[in-house]
Amino acid sequence: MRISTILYCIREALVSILRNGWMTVASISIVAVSLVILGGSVLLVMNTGYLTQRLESKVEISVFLEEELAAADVKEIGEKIKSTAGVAEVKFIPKEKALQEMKKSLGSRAQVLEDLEKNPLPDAYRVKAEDANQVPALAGSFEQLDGVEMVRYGKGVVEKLLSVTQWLRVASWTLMGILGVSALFLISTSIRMSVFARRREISIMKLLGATNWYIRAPFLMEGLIMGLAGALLAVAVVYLGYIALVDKIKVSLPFINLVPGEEVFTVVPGALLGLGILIGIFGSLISIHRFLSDKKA
Amino acid sequence: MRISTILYCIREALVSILRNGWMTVASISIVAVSLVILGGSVLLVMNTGYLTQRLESKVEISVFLEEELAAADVKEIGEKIKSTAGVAEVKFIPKEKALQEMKKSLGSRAQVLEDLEKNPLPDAYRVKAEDANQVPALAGSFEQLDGVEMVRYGKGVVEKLLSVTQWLRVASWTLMGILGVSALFLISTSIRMSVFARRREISIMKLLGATNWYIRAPFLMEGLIMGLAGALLAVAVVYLGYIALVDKIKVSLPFINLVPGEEVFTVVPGALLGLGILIGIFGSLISIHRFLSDKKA
Amino acid sequence: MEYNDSNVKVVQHLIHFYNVTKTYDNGVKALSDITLRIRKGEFVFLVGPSGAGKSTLMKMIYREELPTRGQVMFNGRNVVRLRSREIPLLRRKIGMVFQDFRLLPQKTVAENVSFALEVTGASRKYIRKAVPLVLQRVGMLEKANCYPAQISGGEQQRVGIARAIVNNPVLILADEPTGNLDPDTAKEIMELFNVINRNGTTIIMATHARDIVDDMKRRVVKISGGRIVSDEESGVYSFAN
Amino acid sequence: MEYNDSNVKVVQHLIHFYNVTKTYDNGVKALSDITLRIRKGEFVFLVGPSGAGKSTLMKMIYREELPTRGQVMFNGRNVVRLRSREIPLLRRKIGMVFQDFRLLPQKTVAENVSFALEVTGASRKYIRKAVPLVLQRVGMLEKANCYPAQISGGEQQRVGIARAIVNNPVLILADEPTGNLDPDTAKEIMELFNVINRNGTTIIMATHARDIVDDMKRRVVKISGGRIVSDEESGVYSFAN
Ligand SMILES: Nc1ncnc2c1ncn2[C@@H]1O[C@H](COP(=O)(O)OP(=O)(O)OP(=O)(O)O)[C@@H](O)[C@H]1O
Ligand SMILES: Nc1ncnc2c1ncn2[C@@H]1O[C@H](COP(=O)(O)OP(=O)(O)OP(=O)(O)O)[C@@H](O)[C@H]1O
Ligand SMILES: [Mg+2]
Ligand SMILES: [Mg+2]
Repeated sequence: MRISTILYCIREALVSILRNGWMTVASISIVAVSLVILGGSVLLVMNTGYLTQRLESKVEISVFLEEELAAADVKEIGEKIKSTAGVAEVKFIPKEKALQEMKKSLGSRAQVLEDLEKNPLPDAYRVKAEDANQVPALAGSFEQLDGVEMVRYGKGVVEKLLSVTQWLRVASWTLMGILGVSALFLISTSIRMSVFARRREISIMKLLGATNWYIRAPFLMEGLIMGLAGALLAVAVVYLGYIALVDKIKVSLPFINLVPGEEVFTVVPGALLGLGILIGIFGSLISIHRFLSDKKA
Repeated sequence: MRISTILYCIREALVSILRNGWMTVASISIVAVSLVILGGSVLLVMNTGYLTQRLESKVEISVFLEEELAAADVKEIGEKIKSTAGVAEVKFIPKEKALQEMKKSLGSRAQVLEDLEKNPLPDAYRVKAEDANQVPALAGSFEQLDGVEMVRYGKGVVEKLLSVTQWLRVASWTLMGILGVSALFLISTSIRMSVFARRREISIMKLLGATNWYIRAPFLMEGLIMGLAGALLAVAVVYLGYIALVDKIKVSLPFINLVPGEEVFTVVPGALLGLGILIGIFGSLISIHRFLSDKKA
Repeated sequence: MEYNDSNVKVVQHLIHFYNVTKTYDNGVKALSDITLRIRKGEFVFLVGPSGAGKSTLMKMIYREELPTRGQVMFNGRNVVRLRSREIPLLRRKIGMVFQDFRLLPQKTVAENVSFALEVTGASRKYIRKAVPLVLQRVGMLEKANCYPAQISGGEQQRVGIARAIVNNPVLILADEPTGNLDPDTAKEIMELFNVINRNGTTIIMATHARDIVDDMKRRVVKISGGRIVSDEESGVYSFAN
Repeated sequence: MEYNDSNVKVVQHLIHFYNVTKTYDNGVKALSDITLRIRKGEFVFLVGPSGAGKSTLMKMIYREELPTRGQVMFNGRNVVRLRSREIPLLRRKIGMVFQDFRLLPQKTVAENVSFALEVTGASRKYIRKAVPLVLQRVGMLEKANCYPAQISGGEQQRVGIARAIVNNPVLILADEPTGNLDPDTAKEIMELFNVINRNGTTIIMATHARDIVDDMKRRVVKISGGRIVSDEESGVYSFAN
């Protein structure tokens, strides 16, 4: 492509954008709104992931050991647990510490434990899993280990928590899928409409001997510029909106942890801009196609 | 309005819908897609509410009583707790039952408790609050009661749970708000575009002596029909999609409880249809306005 | 409010331009200080070079454009001062043949003509009778169900004429109504206009067709550069300025 | 592939219609078995009643419509068999004046004319020189920066003429190019066409203007009902069928 052709494209596209006035505004806004929706749903997915991961990381397995094990055996069991795939963290809780904790939790009723001749509680390991879903399986495998008396984890709690986080994941991904497809559809439809409004112009250009590419190029450039403009707008809205949300939540709901802004904005703007440009170009390409058909002419 | 005028409107609208071919299809799809998004987000809000309510209803307060209280006193405290505003359910747990539960939870280690001369555990009431947010306040007020030794509730757990459910509520409502506004914007823009594509027609009609209402009426009817068609489509998609989702989740994630289909579909379809029609009518009204202006003519 | 015909009695002229000047938004002065009277029942040719202001003058009458200065009276009413809702009533009294036809592209030939009647609130029954009749008169009955894009330029022009005359207007404004017609068809159309004019309808026709103007021997108003340069009863199309 | 001019040498006729029939989608037979030859450098008037098929015949040459049966040769190439990408090259050799002008509404007068040159890949420098010159020739230089909606019917027609002649086409197809022009302006345009024709450009002009046809004394092809009913060198516009 010669430089003059590229300049022609850019000039024609800019002129057309200016002269088409509110049609341009409408198209850009549709791109922007759609991408804001999409960007918002991406943020939702990211935050849901973040939140559920943090919640799930709290789930622990308690592995109680048999009484009167040799210190070496205790250590060996600890090594075995550590080396099991899916284990994130292991902490040894000697029975003395366990008793102390029990006394604490019983409060003023604790003196009942003073009567005991010997500590009835066992040594234990507290294990964190990498993934909450693995907890039941891990617990099962620890139960098989020699020297392990009993394995416990908050059975009901884990399942409940998993049900919440699962639901969150399913819902947020589904939503993002639907919104993504809708955004693509809305943008390409709006571009089709703006091309449709100019079908007569296109047919006249063809009659004057313009090649399909000559007609298409300014439309492509126009689509690109409008896609870019819409995406920039969307990025700005999503960015400012998210920053504001994070700030607001930090004050009013301090226990909710959102993905920090910097982390979000390493990927999201690039993705939205890329998507806006692609949609602009392909939207124009596809919509102009039918008006360039040579079937009749 | 005379019947002939109404018939004229309907006839013109139908003819125009048929003859405008894909422009009609585009507008209807945009209405449908936007309403599906909106309907989906309403379902999200409903399910989130349902889920969080069910989770929060699990939060309990344990009220431990002082030792050796007279049965009458125990009963009186129970009455007082029951009559406190915000209490949903009260259950008495005598100390024998508490000991049994403790034994159960200690498993094979339980024989340590056999050595005890007397039951060291207190009688207790387990209280469910109407609203999880009230739990800390209720706990505080129970602590003041005569004869109450100690009040406990899963302090960390409640706050964690509340953080999740709060976040869910905020997120789903925010999302619905954004999507609602976007849907309105998208639909009215698409109607404006279709009117814009026919602005020459409108100006010719005006020159032939058609009153503004005469020109407007078929457009309104068209908007109404397209809004209705889009809304019907959206209701069908949302309905079938939701039924399918509920079925699928029942099988694969049985612990997740969704709002049953019948309950959802007492409100949602009506709302979507109404919204579709309103948007169709007002979208047309507003967009046609500028082309009817008498400034010049 | 009904557009009031009773004022007509006190008025001698159907149309009266008082010192009308029209300057378009881009600064082009299309009409300069035009004063012109046309009686009821007259047949007036508007001639003049391309860009003289003929179409603009007509647009003043049916209020497609407003004058920059001056007043335009039609049927005893000041067109410039009409309220928005009175404009449609004004236009229904005037049959217009546009230079660029302005047919509704989404309606068939018959529907285009019907529309001008429907707008006035005519009954379905009347419309069904009147439309084929008027299409017959301009020789377009055969093409009644074609869309504008499916007929030739001259045919479109005749549909425009049929639409203008179908509701028996008080005034016909015809902007080069024979520009796309062959001499034979043009002659038939002029005969049609003659008949309509004899029945009392005032006709103003902008044209470049010398033959027609010279044949008809009617009043000829010549415009050039936005000014009336001659106005003769029973005139001819003159080459000289 | 370049559209190949070297074939021209073996061809006597610029345009050759072999038994061309055109039936539109709605069943209207616009052309019936037309056979017609036009030599390079000829000036041919196409006359005939409204709806005779003049515009349709022209549309066959630049391939706006395809014939239902028969072949159309232009410059030694079969227009019917052209591949998609060859069509623009064909059209750039032909200057067309459309009956309905077909100006690009979003471009100014000057831009409309430039566009026909830009399409052929002309240099910016050449365009800047050529456009004002051709606008001058049709008397539209003053309105160079107006949009089509801002100029009169006759002015639009002249812009259409300027656009058709600006890239020195091999053939000019002019569909009633003087329908909206006053006799003086029409005469100037005809003189312009004469000059262009003398420089070797073939011109085919559909018209209803009897004066012009009779004045010019060129070949006159008369069409009626889709058939050629007469074809005379140095003919006149005759009323008789
Ligand atoms: N909408 C407009 N905006 C600006 N200028 C205009 C507009 N319409 C017409 N003009 C200019 O006003 C002048 C008169 O135009 P008008 O259409 O009245 O001419 P006309 O006599 O009808 O010409 P023709 O015979 O070519 O139709 C011309 O110079 C034209 O360029
Ligand atoms: N796109 C179309 N579809 C169907 N019929 C058409 C179409 N275009 C033209 N016709 C018909 O074909 C016939 C010839 O039309 P054409 O436009 O060639 O006439 P013309 O000689 O140019 O007439 P005019 O002098 O009025 O412009 C007419 O009967 C017309 O109604
Ligand atoms: Mg005019
Ligand atoms: Mg024609």
